[in-house]
Parts: sequence; C-alpha cells; structure tokens
Amino acid sequence: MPFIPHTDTDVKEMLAAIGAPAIDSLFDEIPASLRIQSLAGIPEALTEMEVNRLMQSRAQRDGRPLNFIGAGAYEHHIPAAVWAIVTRGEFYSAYTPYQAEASQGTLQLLYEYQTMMASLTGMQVSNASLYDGASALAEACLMAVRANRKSKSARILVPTTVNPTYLEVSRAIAEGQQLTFETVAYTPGTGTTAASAFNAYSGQDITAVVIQHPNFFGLLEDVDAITDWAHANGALVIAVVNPMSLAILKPPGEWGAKGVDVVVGDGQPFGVPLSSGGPNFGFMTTRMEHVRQMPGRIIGRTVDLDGKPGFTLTLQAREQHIRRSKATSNICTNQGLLVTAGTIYMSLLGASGLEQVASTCQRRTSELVAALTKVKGVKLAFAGPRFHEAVLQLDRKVSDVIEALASRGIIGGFDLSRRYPELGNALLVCATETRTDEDIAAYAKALAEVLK
Amino acid sequence: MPFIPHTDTDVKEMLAAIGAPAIDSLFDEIPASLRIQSLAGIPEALTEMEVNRLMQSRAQRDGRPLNFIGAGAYEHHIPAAVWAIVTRGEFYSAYTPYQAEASQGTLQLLYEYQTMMASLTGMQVSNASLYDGASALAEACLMAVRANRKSKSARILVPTTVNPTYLEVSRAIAEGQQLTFETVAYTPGTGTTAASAFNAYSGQDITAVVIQHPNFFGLLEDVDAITDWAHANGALVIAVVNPMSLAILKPPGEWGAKGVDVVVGDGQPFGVPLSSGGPNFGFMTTRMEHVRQMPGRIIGRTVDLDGKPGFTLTLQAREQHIRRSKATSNICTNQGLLVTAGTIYMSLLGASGLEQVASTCQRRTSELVAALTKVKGVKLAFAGPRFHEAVLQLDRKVSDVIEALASRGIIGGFDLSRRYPELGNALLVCATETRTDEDIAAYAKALAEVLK
Amino acid sequence: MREPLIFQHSRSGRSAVAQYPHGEKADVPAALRRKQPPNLPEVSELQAVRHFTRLSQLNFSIDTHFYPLGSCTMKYNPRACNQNAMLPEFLSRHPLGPDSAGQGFLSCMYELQEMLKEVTGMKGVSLTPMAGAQGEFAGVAMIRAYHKARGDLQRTEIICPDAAHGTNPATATMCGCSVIEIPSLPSGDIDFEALKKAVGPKTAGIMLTNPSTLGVFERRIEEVARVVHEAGGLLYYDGANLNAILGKVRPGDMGFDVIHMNLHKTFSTPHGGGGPGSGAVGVNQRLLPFMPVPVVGKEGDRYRWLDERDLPQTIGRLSAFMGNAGVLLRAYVYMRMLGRAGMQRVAEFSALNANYMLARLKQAGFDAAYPDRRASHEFIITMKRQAKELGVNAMDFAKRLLDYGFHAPTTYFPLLVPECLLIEPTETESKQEIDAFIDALIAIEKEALEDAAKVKGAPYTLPVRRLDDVRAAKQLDLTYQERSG
Amino acid sequence: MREPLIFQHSRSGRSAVAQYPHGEKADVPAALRRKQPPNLPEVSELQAVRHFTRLSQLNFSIDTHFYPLGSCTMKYNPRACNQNAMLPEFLSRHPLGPDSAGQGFLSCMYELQEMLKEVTGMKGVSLTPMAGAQGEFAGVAMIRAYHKARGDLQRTEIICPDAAHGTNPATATMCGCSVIEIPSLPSGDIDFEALKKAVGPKTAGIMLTNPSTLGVFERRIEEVARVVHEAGGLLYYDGANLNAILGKVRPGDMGFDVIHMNLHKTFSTPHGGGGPGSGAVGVNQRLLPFMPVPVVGKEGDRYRWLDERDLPQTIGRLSAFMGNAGVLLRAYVYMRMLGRAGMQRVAEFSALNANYMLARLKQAGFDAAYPDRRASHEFIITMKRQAKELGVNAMDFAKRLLDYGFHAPTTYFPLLVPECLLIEPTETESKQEIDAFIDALIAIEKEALEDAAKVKGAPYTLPVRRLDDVRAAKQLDLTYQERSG
Ligand SMILES: Cc1ncc(COP(=O)(O)O)c(C=O)c1O
Ligand SMILES: Cc1ncc(COP(=O)(O)O)c(C=O)c1O
Repeated sequence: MPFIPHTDTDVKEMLAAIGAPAIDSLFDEIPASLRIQSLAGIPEALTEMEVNRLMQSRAQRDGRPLNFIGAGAYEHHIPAAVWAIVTRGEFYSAYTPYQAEASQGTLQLLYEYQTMMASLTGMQVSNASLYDGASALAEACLMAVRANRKSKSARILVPTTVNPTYLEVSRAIAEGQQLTFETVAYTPGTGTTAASAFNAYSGQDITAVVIQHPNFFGLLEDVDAITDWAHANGALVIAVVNPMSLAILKPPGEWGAKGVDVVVGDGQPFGVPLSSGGPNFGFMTTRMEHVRQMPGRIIGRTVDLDGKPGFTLTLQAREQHIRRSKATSNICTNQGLLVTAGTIYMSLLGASGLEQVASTCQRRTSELVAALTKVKGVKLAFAGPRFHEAVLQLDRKVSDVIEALASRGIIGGFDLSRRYPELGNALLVCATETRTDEDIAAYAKALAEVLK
Repeated sequence: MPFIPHTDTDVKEMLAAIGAPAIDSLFDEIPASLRIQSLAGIPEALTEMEVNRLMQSRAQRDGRPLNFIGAGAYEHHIPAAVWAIVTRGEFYSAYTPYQAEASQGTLQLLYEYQTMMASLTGMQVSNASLYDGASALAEACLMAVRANRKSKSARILVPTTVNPTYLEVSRAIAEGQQLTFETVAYTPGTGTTAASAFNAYSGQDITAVVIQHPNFFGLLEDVDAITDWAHANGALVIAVVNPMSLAILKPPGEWGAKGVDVVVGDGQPFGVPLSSGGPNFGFMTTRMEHVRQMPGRIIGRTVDLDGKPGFTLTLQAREQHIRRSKATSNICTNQGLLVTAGTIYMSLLGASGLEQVASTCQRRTSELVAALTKVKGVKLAFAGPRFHEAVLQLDRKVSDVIEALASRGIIGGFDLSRRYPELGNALLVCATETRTDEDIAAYAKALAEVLK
Repeated sequence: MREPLIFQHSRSGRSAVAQYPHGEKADVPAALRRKQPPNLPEVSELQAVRHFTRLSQLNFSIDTHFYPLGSCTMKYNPRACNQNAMLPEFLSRHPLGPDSAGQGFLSCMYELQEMLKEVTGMKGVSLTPMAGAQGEFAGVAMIRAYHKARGDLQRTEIICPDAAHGTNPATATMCGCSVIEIPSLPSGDIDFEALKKAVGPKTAGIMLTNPSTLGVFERRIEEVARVVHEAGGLLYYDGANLNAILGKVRPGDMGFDVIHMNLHKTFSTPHGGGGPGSGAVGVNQRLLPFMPVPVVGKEGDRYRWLDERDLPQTIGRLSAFMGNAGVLLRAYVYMRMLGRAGMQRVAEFSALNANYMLARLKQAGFDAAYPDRRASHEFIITMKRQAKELGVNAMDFAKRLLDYGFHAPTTYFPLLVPECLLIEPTETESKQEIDAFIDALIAIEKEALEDAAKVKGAPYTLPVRRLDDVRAAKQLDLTYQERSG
Repeated sequence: MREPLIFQHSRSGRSAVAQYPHGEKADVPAALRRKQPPNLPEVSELQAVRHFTRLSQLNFSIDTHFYPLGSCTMKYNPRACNQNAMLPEFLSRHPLGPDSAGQGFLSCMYELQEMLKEVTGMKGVSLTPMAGAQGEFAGVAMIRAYHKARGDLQRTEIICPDAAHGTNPATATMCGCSVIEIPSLPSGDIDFEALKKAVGPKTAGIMLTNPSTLGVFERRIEEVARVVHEAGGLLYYDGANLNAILGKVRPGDMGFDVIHMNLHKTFSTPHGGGGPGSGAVGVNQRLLPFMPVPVVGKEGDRYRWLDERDLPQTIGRLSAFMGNAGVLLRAYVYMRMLGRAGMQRVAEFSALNANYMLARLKQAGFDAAYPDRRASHEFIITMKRQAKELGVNAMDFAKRLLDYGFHAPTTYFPLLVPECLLIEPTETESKQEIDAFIDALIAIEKEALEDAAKVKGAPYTLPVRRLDDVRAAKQLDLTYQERSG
C-alpha cells in the first residue's frame, strides 16, 4: 500500500480498540445512498520507477528551448545552494509556524526576509508573502481602500503600462468589494506614462494610483512626478516593481517627495525557477503606519520566558483565523517555501551581486535589441531608458513568428498584439544575465531566417 | 573571490596579528627558486552559471541512451528519497567519525548498515565499506592470507568466471605481497565452474578459493560443492556476490556445509547510480573469528558516561592510523556516502522489495534473451539457470554491432570477445527491472536492423 | 542551538562571488538610480549555506516529527513528487511560451483536471487558484457570477456554520457578500432548523466542509442540499477535509455545486513552512462557464490553454500566469502513484488512525468533543476539565507535547469547542507513532496532576522557551535595524 | 534528540511499496534459493525518511559547523559541484558504454587530467585511484615497477619521516616494501643527516608530505631530492596538504617523481561521512609508462580510454571501472569555478587563516609545537602543559570544543607531538568564525583552571556523553541482533 505503513496486525488491533468490525464501518455515518465503491476513472497506481519514466518523457517532449520572454517571469541563474537547502525536509515539509517554538527556523528566516524586502524597497515593514505579484497588487488595492481613510471613492488609477494581467487579476479579485479601476493611457511616442496624463483626475477623489516601474514594456517611468501628483491629490501610491531592478533603481520608498505607500511585486526573479509560472511569491511592503491594514502573515521578534529573543507570528488580529469576516484578507496558506528560496538567494548575492545581475541584464537586453534590430523587418518601438525588456515591431504577424522560432528551439518573446493592438505586430523581448553572446546571435540568425 | 570570505579589513587585521607585511610573506620559508607566480595552463574562473551551461552541454552530448550492459554495474531504480537524504549537508559534508559524539548520525547509520549486510550475506560481521567490489576482492585475498594461518602458500584459486577485471585488480593490488592467483577454467558447455575442476589442486596448499555467484556470465555456480571442496582442502572461501541477487539466492554464509569465510562485492546495485562507474562501494562481511583480520572501518555499539548507548569506531588497532606499517590495509577514506545511499535503499525496499526487484530483473532478462535470440544471427551461449545477465553469440564482430546500436541510442552490452576469445563474437547483456517491454522490443528491433 | 541573524554574520564587502557576473555597469538616469545599497547580508556562500542549514534544523516538520495538525493533513510528501516536478525541462519552461512548446506539461495538467473531476464528481476543474482560500474565492465569485448572469442580483448572503474555517467568512467578505452564521448542534451536525430559517431570496449559497472541522460527517447533507437549492442558493464545498472521504463519497454526489481542493493537503504537496498550496476548483455543469482561466483544453491530440476568449463568462484570472504549476505537477505525480485503489486507502487509513486514536484517548479518560460520533480523518478532544481542575489548558498540553518530540495538534480551532485540540494523524503514520503520541498525552496529564507548573512552563527542550506573543504584538519588532559592519 | 535503530521502527510486513515492481517470482533452483529473508528493516517510506533525516541531524559537518580537522581540509563543498555531477546524463552513463557515447564525460576527465598536471608540474595524471591511500599505493607500485623494469630488484625500502600519515607506511607494506622511519628535527624539518644515512642501494624511494603533517614546509626539499635521487631512489609526494601551496610551488618543481592528490581535500569534493575520495596520481616523464589504467587520451577531436594495450607496462587496474568518476566530476567543476587566480588564493587564504590562528593562540599563551615556524595551511598546538598542570588533555579540549559548537581539530596526530591538536581552518572560513573558535579555546582553558572535572566530563550538549571506546573494542557489538517483530 503506497505510503501506508499499517501491517495486518496493526489493522486488527486498531479495529479491536475502536470496536469496529472492519475499516469500512468507519464510514457508516455517511448515507449509504451516497457511497461509491470505486473511482473508475482513475488509472491504476504506478510505481515510482514508472512515474519517473512517464514524467521524464513528458519533460523531454518540452525540451529546454532558449528563452527570450520576460513579461513578468524571468530566467535568472539560481545558485545550486538555494534549492539544496529549500528542499531540506525541515523547510519543505513543515507548515505555517503556528507553534512558534517548534518553528524558529522558518520564523527567523521570515524575519530576515522581512528585513531584506523592507530595505530593498525602501519601506519599513514587509509581510511574509502573498501568492504572486498579480494577486499582491489586488491585495494592495484593497488595502489602499482601508488605509486611505480620507478617500471614499475606492477608485484606483492604473496606467496601461501596468502588466495587463495584473490589472485583470486585480479586477477579478477586488471588484467584488466595489473597487473601480480606471486606466490612464501611456504616451504613444515614449511608451511611458506622463505625469500630465493624470491631470484629468486632479481634484477628484482617487483612492490610489498604481505605478509599475519598470513598466510592462521594460521602460522606466517618471515615478517621482506621478508619486507627487498622487499625494498632492490625496491618493495613496502603490508601486509594482521587479525586485531585481531595485538593485540599481531608486527604491519606491524614495519616489517623489514622500515615497510610495505600498510596494508589491513578484519575488520570482530571486531564486525561483520559471516552472511554467509558479509557484512564485508575491511580496508587499509598506510604511509602519499602515501595518495593521496589511494582509498576510507578519513575523515579529519577541522574547521567551527566559528573556531570550525568539520569533513568532504577530498582528494575527488582522487575519482570517482570528478576525474571520473582518480580516484584512482571506489568505491563509501563502508561498513560504518560495520566500525561503528568495531569502537564500538575496543572502548569497548581496547588494553588490544583485547590482551585477541587474546591470548585466540591462546590458544583455541592449545587445539583444541591437542584434535583433539589425534584422530586416524589425524595429525598436520605444527608445527611452529601460531595464531588461524591450518592445520590437515586426513586419509579420507575431504569433506566426513565435511559432516559427519555437520550431527552431527559441522562445522568442511575448506577443503584445492582442493586449496592445495600437502597437501593431509588437513583440516584447527580454534577455537576462543567463543569455550569452551565442544565444543572442542564435536568436538573430533564427529571426532573420523566419523573416526572410 | 570565489568561496573566500575575507574582507579587506579582515586581511589587514589578520596580517597585523601575524606581524606579516603581506600574504605572500607567509610563503617565505619556501625556497625562492621553487616559487611560481601563476598557473598559466589553468583557465580563468567560470561563474556557477557558466559552469552549469558548460556541464549541461557536456552531459547532453552523452544523452541518455537505453542501457543493456551490466558486467558489474547495474541500472536500478533509485528512490528519490535516497539522494535527497544522502546529499543533506550533514551527511555529505561530514568526515570520518573521529569525534564519535559529534557523528552519531553517521555512526548509527553504519552500525545499521553492518547489521543489514551481515544478515544479507549470512555472515556475522561487516566492515563499513571498501572502495569498490574489485578492490574489496583484493583486500579479501590479502585478508585470507592473514586469516588462514595453516596455509603458507598465499595461493588463491580463481575461476575464470570471476569478473576478469576483479582478478586484474586483485593481481595489481595483492601481488606486491607475493600472493599468486591461479585460474580455474569453466566448463565450455555450461559457462559454469565444475567442482571437479578443482580436483587438480586437491591436497595442495591453497590459501583461498574465490567463487563469484552469479558468475560473470550471469550464471549460477555450484557454490555448495566448491565451498565444500575448498574447506576440505584447508582453503578459505571468498564469495563475490551481487548483493541484489541475495534477495533470492542462498546467502554465502550457507554455502556448503560450513558457509564461506569472507564475502565481498559491490554495493552499487543498492541505490548508487551508474555514474560512469563510481563512486560505488565495496562491501565485506566475514565470520566473527576473522574480525581482527578485516580491513576497513568497523563501528561498534557501546555506552556513554551516563550509560546510554552510542556508537563509535572500534577495533582501530587494525588500522593504518594506529598500526601503521602493520595495519590490515592502508585504507583510510572509504566510500561512506555511498554506504549511506545503500543503507537507505535497503531500508526502503526491505527484504520483500529486494526480492521483487531481483525477481523482476531475472524475468526481464529472460524476456530480453527471448526477444534477442529471435533475431537472425543471435544465439544464447549458455542455457543454465541465471540471475540477470546472459551471454549471446552474434554472427558479426561485436564491437561493430555495439557502435551501430549506440548510434541508435542503445547501449547493447559488454563485448566479451577480448576477455573470452573462445566464445567468439560474444556479448554479455543485462536487463534489470528498469527495462520495459518497449525497451526490449526497441533493442530487438535495432539489433535486427544492425544484423540485417 | 541558537543561530544569530544572517545580518550578524555579515561583513561589508563580502558575497558569494561565484554566483553572479562581474564588471557590468547599468545605464540608469541619475534621478532614477539607487543611491544607497539595500541592507542585504554580506556573507560568503559557506556562511549562507551554514546559516540556513542550521536554521532548518530548528524546525519540526513531517520529515522529522509526527505532525498531527488538525485540518492540515500533514502526511508524508513523497520525494518522487519533488524530483519529478523539478526536472530541468519543467523548471525552465516559461509560462508564456507557446502551447506547442509545452505539450508535455499541458498533458499532465489536463490529466490532473480529469482525475480531480473523477475524484470529486464535478464536471469541470480549474487549477489556477493558488491555495485553499483563493479556491474559496473563486468558488464564491462563481456563485455570485452565476446569480448575476441570471439577473438574480440580491443574492449576497453566504451561510457559514460556526465551525467554519476563518477563510470561509473572510472569503465571503472579499467577494462582497455578507455572512450568515448558523450554529452547530451538540451532535456536531449543523442546526438544520437554523439553516431553514437562514435561507431565503438573499441566499447566494452556503459554504460547508464535510466532514466538518469538528471532525464529523454532516449526516443530513442531502437535506441541506435540498433546502439550499430550493431556496435558490448554491452549495460550496470547502475541500480541506477531502482526505477523509477520498473514493468513499464525492462532493458532487452530495449535491455540491462547486468545490475547492487543497492539493497541499489531500494530494500531499509540501506545505513549505506556510506554502505554497494549491486550491484547484471543481464545478458542476451550471458553473462551467464561470471557471477562472486559464484551463487546459484538449483538441484531438493537442492540448491548449483555454482563456477569456473560450470562456467569456469567466470570473477572470487569479494569478499572473496559471497558478502554482510546480505544486500541480507534484499533485499529479502523487495521484499517479496512488492510483485508483490507493486513493480509497487514503480515506480508509486516515479514518482508521483517527478513530483508533479517539478510542484510545477516550479510554484513557480524555474528553472527546463528540464522543458518540465516528471520527472522520480527525477529531477533537477538549481540555476544559483539565483547564478547570488542574489549571493546565490546551495550549499547555500543546507546548509540552513539543518536549516529547511531537508537533502539537491544532489548538483553539474550531472556536466553538473550548480548550480544544484538533488532532489529525493522517494515513501515513504508523500505529507505533500514534501509540507513542497517545502515551505522551497520558504522561502529560499525569505530570499536570503532579506538577502543573512544569507543564505550564513548557517547552524546555526547544531552541526557545515559550514566547511572549503579547509583547510581539505590542512592541513591534518586524525588521532588524542595525546595518552590517 | 536520540533516534532508535531503524530495526526498532520495523514491523513485519511493511515496506515502501511504491519503490519496486510487484508480482514477479524468480526462477531459482531449490538448492540455490534463499530460505530465510535477510534481517532488513520493514518500514514505510515516511519512516525511513524520518529516521535518516533525524540521524543526519546528529552529525556535525562543514555545512553546519566549523570543522578544523587538521590534515583533512574541511573546506566548503560548493553545491554547484554536486548539482552538475548529478545531471541525469552523467548519473545514468554506464562505465562500459562505448567511448563514442561518452565524449562529454571523457572531455571533462581529460581536461581534469590536464589541469592536475599543470597544478602539480607533472607529466601525466591517472584519475583512477579511489582515495589518497590508493593513490599512494599506485605511486609506490609505480616506483617499484620502475626499478623492476630497470632490473634494479633489491630496491624494496621506503623511507618515511616519523611524522608521516599512517597510510604511508601501511602503503609501503602493501606494496611489499619495508619501511625505514627517519626522525624529524625540533624545527619540524626532517633530520637530514639521518636521511643521508638511510638512503642506499636498497632505497626504492621516500614518501614525503610537504608541507608536512607538522604544519611546516620542508625547507631543504631540494637537497632531500638530490640525496634520494643520487642514491637511486624516487620521491613520492603525499598530496594531502597540496591545499597549502596551490599555485605557489609545485611538487614536480621540488623534484618529486610521483604524487597523489586528495581531490576530496584540495579540490573540495565532499567527505561524505568518511568518503568517497579520490587519489588521482601524477607522474613525471620516467614513470609515465607505469600509470594505472584507464587514462583518458585525446586523438584529434576524440577522447578515448587508454588501457593495458596502450600502456603495456602499467601497474594495472585498481578498480572495476575507472575510479570515482562522480567525485572527479565534482573536482572538475570546482577547478573550473576557481580558475587560475582562485587556485592561488586557496593557498594564500588557507595560509592566512592558519597563521592568524597560530599567532593569536600563541599570544593567548598556548604552546605551538613549532613556534618559530610559519604555519602552512595548518599548525599544531600541544596541550602537554595543560595535561600536566591541569590534568586536562588534548582530548578533553577536543570534547569540550564540541559543546561550544565547533568540531574538534585532529587529535593525537602526528604521533610524535605529545598532546597535540592539529588545526586546519581552510580558506573558506571567515575571520569571525576563527575568532570565535580561538575564544572558545581560551574559555576552555579558563574552565580547566577553575573546574577541570567539568572539561573532563565534556561533552554535555551532544546526543551522547563521552563514549566508552574501550568497552566498544572489548565487548564487541557490531550488529543488532533482535529480529524485527
Ligand atoms: C477547513 C479549511 N478550509 C480552508 C482552508 C484554507 O486553505 P489554504 O490555507 O490553502 O488557503 C484550510 C486550511 O488552512 C482549512 O483547514
Ligand atoms: C597526510 C595524509 N596522507 C594520506 C592520507 C590518506 O588519504 P585518504 O584518506 O584519501 O586515503 C591522508 C588523509 O586522510 C592524509 O592526511
């Protein structure tokens, strides 16, 4: 019996202790009419050896093509040490540290994580994770409604340069609570959002403004001006950032005169493999004044009976298991194991390592853009300063190009044409530090073939 | 500086404490004429990311062909749990348990291992590993010379059905101490060694007889008769066994009237990947009376100051670090980590699991033989009872066939023609539990193509 | 063993230099450039490895301890699931790569959807919710979307029993609903009369766990379904306790319209010190159009993501990509290894373990919350008597259990049972382990009789003594403030 | 935490059934069939995982503790080495597969040979020896083969300094040689006059470690080489201490004819709780024909194994296949990550750490065995004074260090220094860690002054107190005897 340790003797003794004639009688409170006898649609058990063969063949079918997409999930080098430690049973198979004394490993790690994320984003406090970047934005919007006591409108302004999926997720999650999301268009020539685009809303009751930086096109936004506009108009500012970019970019805590109010994003670039998009982890940091409005677990340092320091879940009165229908969020299980990866990653790289990675990503993307725009039929859409993504315009339907590249072992980028029809045949490309000169040359060569 | 934690401040403070002007001056006792300035032939450092790319490309070059060789190294399913635990830092990065109190994990595991191996082989005591099966045989021969006090000849009889490399290794290691190895031919028709083949040596001073069972051709030997012959002639018996076979075969401790004296073999089939042949682990078990002649580490259970049980290295007076030139062997570092794998493997499988694996291997090999001998130009050399290997005779030069199969992604077997010219174009094949019906069919199909 | 903070190991100018490229300088406009580096630790690779390895050793976990945390299904997480989910091809697959380059992965997801349908008796499954609570969100959002699509706009009330997990009411709120709480009877079943009174034209639906968090099966489930359906509401099944009934009875057959499954419970994906989970949702026919996207479809031999264009009435997306793909792969592997018969054994042996523990504890004089009921895969004992007579409460027992080498059961949940311990052994624990745990509870009760202070002072053998939670919440210390030297 | 024996978890009829196929029955003649199953544990997969995970936690290791075990070079084992050596293609490659199907692997091995040649200044390298001691065997066997090939049959004496590691004399014996021991001088250098007397027509060679196991560099090495060579002997270099001189001075340049390297020391492959290691050997021109096979050759673009047919004078094979291939892959990855400059830094920073520790300990009043010498990458302090004056010996210090969270240095080796601790910090430890260790030694000395019994009773905080080694050897208990129930 896979994974079941009972011997025949055990079963007999246990049934005797219960006073039940057979295991099946333990289900005798279930109405007989509802009972089923088997799960015919489930295949027979495989041994581990068989399942390994099966999964290897599935994996091999997908292979390991050369990847040039970012669009919210980034291929970075992951130090071998990260997952060797993350998958240690003591991290892997523990749960939420409800019994703090028996979970000091996880708790101390989370406290260290909170410290790192707060500092990286320039904020004062961090929670212990949300599901992913997109749902973290939704939670941030809900939080802004609670935190911005002066605003009654629950109106959130969102530039169209914010990841469109993030906006969709925010809508799906927050609209039930009557939030409304209004989009603010980017400047066609630059691909960035002019602060002046917000002027139409000046004087109105706006609860919060979202700024994604670098934006979905990989471009740097005028974060200071937008932040200041928002604060001047009584709105909170929610920053959506790629944490990797913060190694070189001014942290949201320093945007504008006062800094933003909430920072969210996806921690995936920090030691989390692409893995078809998950599990990643959403992060959220904020100012101390808003900490009681924050969703998710928070870890605090305290002392034990002997006065020695230790760590524990704190501010639990915000959470569903205490506050129930009045909780800041329904989140319970979060993405702890990925935070473990992220924390180890940040510890290995340090500020200088992250800066090197971020800088190299930027350089590599410049080189990619240079190589691809040499191909006939390819031009760069926006020329402004960027982090590590760029929008290209092709003279051919993007989805066809992507398929043709895929058959050459290259994942060529993200097709923008559905989300941004105004950009025509637009392709969002990305090169991280993992892409070599040869990789870039291989892409340029394949693209030239495809566009010939 | 990869792997070096020193900051500039550290270096300054440390040099000051030493009173040395520069790190280089720490080497000032080395004659200047000998000092070198650089290692020009060593390439520049790669980052981990770069080395990963390099190693992945090397690995991909070799791919994962379908394997049908055994010949001393066997592809078995390895439970995922085995290496997840083996590579835990506490096992992976510890060393020989010289400080027993700080190494109880390794020590207890080795004690458990000794118990399992002794029982599996039907002997009383086991050491904690030797390098591999071949060198373990060499050590067993040297041990036999020490243990067989009545014999003065240091003559060892070795059937030619013993793995020829094992014999070569034994010669290379033991001939320096004046042991002589004499070979005993197998019966041409059966591929096994007749007990009567030893009669020529009756009454002579023979130190030990080696029996490999199953033999190198995968066949079962007449172990009882040979063991009894040896004992009747004052020789000790050294059994060379595949530990997997012992799940279904009578253990060497029960061969003949008295059982053998020393058992050796390679533990690789127990949780150790093929990995180009190493690291594996050699095992050795023996009777209690010979324990002081045994080479290698041995772990004993004892008590601590409080009378509680604990484990420690014992009988160290046999070893090089105490006995120096009079030690039973020069072995120091052994194959501990692989023993860890083997112990976990045996624990997961248990006696019944091992029996299933061994039985399935035997069946699969029968099926393989049936499928391949249907191919024109292929016949089975020996028909007797076997474990999981078989000798085929082809109508073509074996090395050519092997190359042709390799280009079809199949590793077809071990070419016997150099070691056993009398067998003609002979190929030793093996199918373990990992080979499916489809694998076997694929081999038969490819072989038919090659031999067409 | 204690371990300093990683920041205390830090020294300026140090890092694991093999881990990143060198010599590039980013090109960032001055106004947008970071001025002060973040306060990240500066440690060597060995220091990081040693620090986090040591931290890990401070945890209890399934791999090291019996962990009978009720409602959490802390069963063995097979290592094969991790190994296969971490095959390099799966790890390196970009979520937005074309479907043509992901047929291997998509086939696993499709088959997982199919298996989950079979197990729950539902008609459609979406894998995208990232944990149970998000599955609940998806479920209630679908219920709301269903009513809205029918123009039935006033249905904004969600009924929850008082025993419900906190995520249930919290989810209702997130979906813009109000919560109507109905009591449980002393038998553990819900108060059917109260339910009848609660339903009406405002009823959007009811959220139920069955077996409930009280560790008992809701016996009148068919009537409950009838009442709610007749009132125009839908039934939501919180699948946190699916482990108890796998292959024995199916939520779809009980009359539920929508369900979430905690794959990190029933299907044994790791809990990871708090997550990730997966809260895949299943729906019956009428909710099919509303499923969150993406969902994997199969056309002939090919698999592809179905999205908003295929399901125009979808409640939308809940994550940037497709949810916790790596978790789903682990669940898929687990289900394939269990197989048809293995799934039923999950329910059988988790019930056997729970009922055995309950029987033995009752025999030893402990007070079962529902002494006349079968346990499901878990059950509740209450320490009300011990708290009153000995001054030793459920939390004291819990902390003392840690000293005995066992993780504590869930404490003080469900809220309606005073001084409760919710105990869930799971099917992967042996009788030996369970017996040892029972013996420990008995021993602690004896200790409490002899020396209550000793029990109240527990734990003694862990890295810290009992922690001051009040101080943690009052004197907030949420980040380490010193900069590294 | 203690953990029962795995056999105590065992119950008849249990096993991890997902791990093997079912239903086959072997076809074995009755006389050869096993009658009684072996006494292997019968446990579930979870029980096995939990047991061995818990056992692991009872170990000190580099990944958890500072481990300054002299002569063992317990440096950080980069995780990248393990990850790359465990790529599935490498793991599944059969050793006897055709060379054509192993070009990726063989290219790594070839380049490893080349790098080791460069590092040692030798002309040829064979990777096959499976640990240092087997490398020594190969080396001495080659020396003997060389003399024999020249008809110089009486050369059977191997000279070893008294400081030599036990494997050196043991190896000489295994090769059929006799051992001539020569003393060390109070300076730590070998007694050159004694050496001159020892050499002669029977001299096969000398085995030297340089820097020696006394932690100092043999300053007259050039003269030693001259004397031995002039007497017709060859010089064997025990590379256990190569870490100390990497990129600073090469054994080949010092005049050595043959060398083994402990890749598990200098090149940081894991020690694995006792092994595996790798004892690759390097030889100069005249010993090239005698190298153990196989060796990787390169012909044009192709790599192939060279065997007996290519090297007819080889001393033969030392392992069934090619040695510890997986260890070699790890060493290869490590060397590529270090690179040219990184190798020199190994020597520099291991020397810096050792000399710093020595300086601080001398300052604190500890007695260096060779106070006027530079430390190499390790050094010796002697507790003779403490043993005499306080009754607290080197072993007591070692055991008490464990309580302070440090693995002990090597104790009582080399044998010629009384009450010695041989301390090797390695280059991967930080000044902080080293300072903490020094502080601990100082603190223990203070404890010893105040309460010697306390130190003698150590350790107190480990899974066991001090163990009775005498009883272990007298009342042999080498296997667990009870059968599982
Ligand atoms: C009964 C019940 N419902 C819902 C949940 C919420 O699931 P999750 O933690 O995955 O969000 C849980 C578990 O924590 C639970 O036990
Ligand atoms: C100086 C010295 N020589 C030889 C050896 C033997 O090496 P191994 O243990 O790898 O056989 C060692 C290490 O144990 C050593 O320290």
